[in-house]
Amino acid sequence: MKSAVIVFPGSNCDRDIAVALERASGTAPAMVWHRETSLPAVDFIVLPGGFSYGDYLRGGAIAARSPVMRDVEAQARAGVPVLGICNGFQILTEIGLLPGILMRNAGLKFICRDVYVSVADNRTAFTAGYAEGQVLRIPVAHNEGNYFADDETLDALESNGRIAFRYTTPDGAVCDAGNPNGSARNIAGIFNENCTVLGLMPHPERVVDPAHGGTDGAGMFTGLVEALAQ
Amino acid sequence: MKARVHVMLKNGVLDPQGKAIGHALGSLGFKGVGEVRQGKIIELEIDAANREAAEELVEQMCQRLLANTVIENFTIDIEE
Amino acid sequence: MKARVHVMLKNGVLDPQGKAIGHALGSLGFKGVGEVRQGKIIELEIDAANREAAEELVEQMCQRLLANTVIENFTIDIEE
Amino acid sequence: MTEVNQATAAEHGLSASEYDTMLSIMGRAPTITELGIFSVMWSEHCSYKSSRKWLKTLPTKGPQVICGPGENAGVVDIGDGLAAVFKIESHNHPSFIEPYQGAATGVGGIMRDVFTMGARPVANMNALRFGSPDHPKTRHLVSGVVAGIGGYGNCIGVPTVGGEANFDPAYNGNILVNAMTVGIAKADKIFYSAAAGPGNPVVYVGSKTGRDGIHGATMASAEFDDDSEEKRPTVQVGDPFTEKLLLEACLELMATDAIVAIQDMGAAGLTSSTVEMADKGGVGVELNLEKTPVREEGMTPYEIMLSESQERMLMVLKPGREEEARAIFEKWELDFAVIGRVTDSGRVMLKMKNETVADIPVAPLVDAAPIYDRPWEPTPTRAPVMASQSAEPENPLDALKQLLASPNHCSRRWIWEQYDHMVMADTAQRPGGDAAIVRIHGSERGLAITTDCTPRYCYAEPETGGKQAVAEAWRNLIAVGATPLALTNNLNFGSPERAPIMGQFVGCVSGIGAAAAALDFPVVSGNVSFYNETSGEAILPTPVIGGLGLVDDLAQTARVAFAEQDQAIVLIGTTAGWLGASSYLQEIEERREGAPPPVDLVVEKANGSFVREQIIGGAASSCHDVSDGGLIVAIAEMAMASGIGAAIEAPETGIPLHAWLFGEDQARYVLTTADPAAMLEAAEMCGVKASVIGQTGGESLTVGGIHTISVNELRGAHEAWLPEYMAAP
Ligand SMILES: Nc1ncnc2c1ncn2[C@@H]1O[C@H](COP(=O)(O)OP(=O)(O)O)[C@@H](O)[C@H]1O
Ligand SMILES: [Mg+2]
Repeated sequence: MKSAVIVFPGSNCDRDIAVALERASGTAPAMVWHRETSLPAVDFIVLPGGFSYGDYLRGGAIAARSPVMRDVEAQARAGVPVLGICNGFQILTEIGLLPGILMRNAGLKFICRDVYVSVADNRTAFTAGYAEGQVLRIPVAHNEGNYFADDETLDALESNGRIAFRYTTPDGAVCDAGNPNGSARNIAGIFNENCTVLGLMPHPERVVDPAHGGTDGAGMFTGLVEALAQ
Repeated sequence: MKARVHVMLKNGVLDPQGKAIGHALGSLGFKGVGEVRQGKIIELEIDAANREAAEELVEQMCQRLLANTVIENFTIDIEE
Repeated sequence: MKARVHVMLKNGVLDPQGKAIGHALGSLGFKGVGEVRQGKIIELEIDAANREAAEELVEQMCQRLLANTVIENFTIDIEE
Repeated sequence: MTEVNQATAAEHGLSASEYDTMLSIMGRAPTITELGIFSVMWSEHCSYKSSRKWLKTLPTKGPQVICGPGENAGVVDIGDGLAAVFKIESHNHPSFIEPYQGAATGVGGIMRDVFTMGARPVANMNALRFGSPDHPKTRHLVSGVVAGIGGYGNCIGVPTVGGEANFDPAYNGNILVNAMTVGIAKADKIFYSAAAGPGNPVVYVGSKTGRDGIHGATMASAEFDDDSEEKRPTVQVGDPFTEKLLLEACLELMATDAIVAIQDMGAAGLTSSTVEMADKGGVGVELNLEKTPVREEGMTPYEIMLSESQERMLMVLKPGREEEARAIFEKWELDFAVIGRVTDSGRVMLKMKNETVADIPVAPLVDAAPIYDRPWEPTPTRAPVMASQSAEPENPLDALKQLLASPNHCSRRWIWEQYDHMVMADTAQRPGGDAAIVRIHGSERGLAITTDCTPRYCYAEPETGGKQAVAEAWRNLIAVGATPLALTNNLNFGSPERAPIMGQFVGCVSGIGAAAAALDFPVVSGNVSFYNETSGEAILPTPVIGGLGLVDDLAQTARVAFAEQDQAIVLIGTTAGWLGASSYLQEIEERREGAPPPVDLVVEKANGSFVREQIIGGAASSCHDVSDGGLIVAIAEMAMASGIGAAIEAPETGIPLHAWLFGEDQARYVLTTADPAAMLEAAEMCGVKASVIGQTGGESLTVGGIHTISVNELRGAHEAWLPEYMAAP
């Protein structure tokens, strides 16, 4: 799997995702600086977590207007899978590849801890490494992860199977107790119409190695490698 | 010229910061505080031939960057 | 009554947000953008007998919570 | 131009004799810019004038030490061609005035100290002391400080992996915010600050200079009075985003060989960086101040030299390398300006548009900096408190629950969950244990990090308190299986101009030195913060120790959580039931009295070496050192971390049960093992005191078969206090 990681000024999970991708695929991703105007030919694109442009104005807002994003958008529209993690998810909503927006956490504080999310559907490239309904323990680390969209959009996401991950309790219940940030309908991650673009707040790249104290994120990358090989 | 842009959340969009401020004011003993909303204000020095040109320019800036029109409204004031 | 509070960083205090926004506008091709400063606006519904009482009340709120007077200035507008 | 005389000098905090010395160095009336430079260089903060004499007594050497105190940070060898670079620094006064920005810029400053030396920061820690929870300011300060530390560290993408937080009325008017950073560099590519090569360009990079923080260094050296609030505009605002760019740009340039010397602009900004670089290199520097990137119009030379704007660095480059460096900084969208050159004059010569505004000989400026041998009084000794002088509680587990739910013992989760403690994906032990562990990237080795200090011991008996702080830091490293390497220290005290306070300082430093020497745990960096007092009320003496250890194999470490049901619980060390100055006495009996537990450094070392072997050899399945609150608190913490209960039996010793449970005797650890006989035998061979005191299992904590409490109930109480306190209005 040939992949590219886009690096913005202020990205800070770019190395982490590169390590996870290399671990899963055996190949180091191309690190692409935000001022580039075109991407190398790749099978997969990642927008990493971090604080691009310090999260000033709105998380991801300024990064979404970077030169490189025009090509990212074009490739996404052409069907190249794109994954946005945390700040990457914010960028995907800001550029309009995913609907809605990530607002300030309901508790108004930065949250860094393990959360539980359930896998809605394992028929996408991103979730092929998991079982349907599987509950994963993955950390979040964000200030603005409170997913918001109007009811119509939320209904459409729901009825088209585009909610990729929902926050749950450890035993998989979707309820307020499992919701760390106030996200509408416990949304932790969503797909675009074709399930080729995924944005999610939790950081799967932080749990791929036993030394991390958990490996529930590894399935996303091994699943992707396998799915994209076909 | 100086432009001042006000960006506020649309009605109906939940505003956790505003709510928290309202709550905190209540705890501090302030009475009779109703709804509280928090928004952003952006002041810019700009070069423009006249007021209309300035408005047009800043409107563009809002559309393209300063506001997220999914959840936010904006208004523009120009001071000459 | 409705009160609107504008909170801006004092002159001379570094405004990293404003700086980043100004920079981004430049990269988007907007020309002639000078200094950009970002502040907060807080809109409150309040109960007060009259304008003076309202101003007095909101002034108190600013001093105690809404503004950080170490680095910020505030102005108050009352709408009846 | 402002006239300079005795009165202006006094306004700058220079005493009459200091001003006289300055006049004799200059041989003429100084300019206002020169006065500003002398005043900051001779401030307590920059010159260490009250502490230097005592700091010189600390042990700073060892085979692992690459660079001890004196540079921006300490450097130790960690094998595989790598070095760890680390230091701790205070930002107490600014954080009291503006908690968010004060704490944030504190984190920014210490990270610059570390990456200035060529290291990529890999972990941050923070040691915090707040006033009483009932004090009207405390909640606001906690909230702002924690948000500020998180706001800066999270954005820059360096994990904040641990620290300390305590409450005591002694900090009501003067909180402590100490921030520590650990970085990793190639051992043969450490960057130093000594300028060299007359003619070489002096380059300014980073943010523009504004009028912020002028006189921050002198503020850090003055005690608060009632109009400190008036001094507020001097607070600086940090921009972590710019710091992230500066970090990446500096490391990118450091990968070339273009840099001769580099120094961050911390307290006293361009002044101290220029003077220190010149002094260390034995050269002169000439600057053209109009070339300095400024944020505001009309800035005077005085303001430019004294500004404490954040996120700036000064470098000396090799000749002809300017454009290569410029390209890197421009790529990262940072300011870059050649503002001067190195000279062979031995003088700092400052010009503004060709007019000379300062011309100072460097060596006397630095060497004639005042050094004081301040009068000091030893702290009167205290009598011990015998266990018999303390009433036995009806049910010791009620006391345990009360202790675990108290401000100083409750869980700090509310704090560390606001810090990204996992970014960089190398955090192998998260906050909540004895020491955090971060993996050395790309290896299976790790660095263990902790901060420690027990101010109530230091107050009761400074020398013992100093020893104990070092011993506890060392013990925390041992408890995860690390080899302690070296320490950094942040000495927070009241006014050195008062003999009893100076006595506390002298005592603590002496204890630190003794323990550091005995434990082969040298001091490689540190910081002194005096004048932590308000209206004559000093803080408790608080010498915070930041400890660093090395883990050779991440698979051979221990955690505080009990690993399994039905394992033996082994107590290492001797229990006398020492209640003097204990948490139990303070929290449960509301008595602040008694001598603190003695620290026997020989026993400390023997017990620690033994425990470490048990961990790396795989015999110990979990480990926790015994500190605040004594044995039962340590066991409860192990139970709460795992959800596994335990049954404990006190041996027949004649010590009252509560003293055995809550006494704070030093050099003790709790281990669990599947093979207690082997562990006891090994202990005996090493002459280490060890005994089986119970068994893990079930879901409750039981003492002596009589008293019992569920682990869940304890956990509920332990987790609740801080979030509930912070949620209250
Ligand atoms: N301010 C803080 N920031 C981050 N972690 C903290 C802070 N205060 C305490 N902790 C964490 O809480 C745990 C318990 O702290 P403490 O009781 O001081 O430990 P110990 O007694 O072992 O030194 C440690 O893991 C520590 O790192
Ligand atoms: Mg400990």
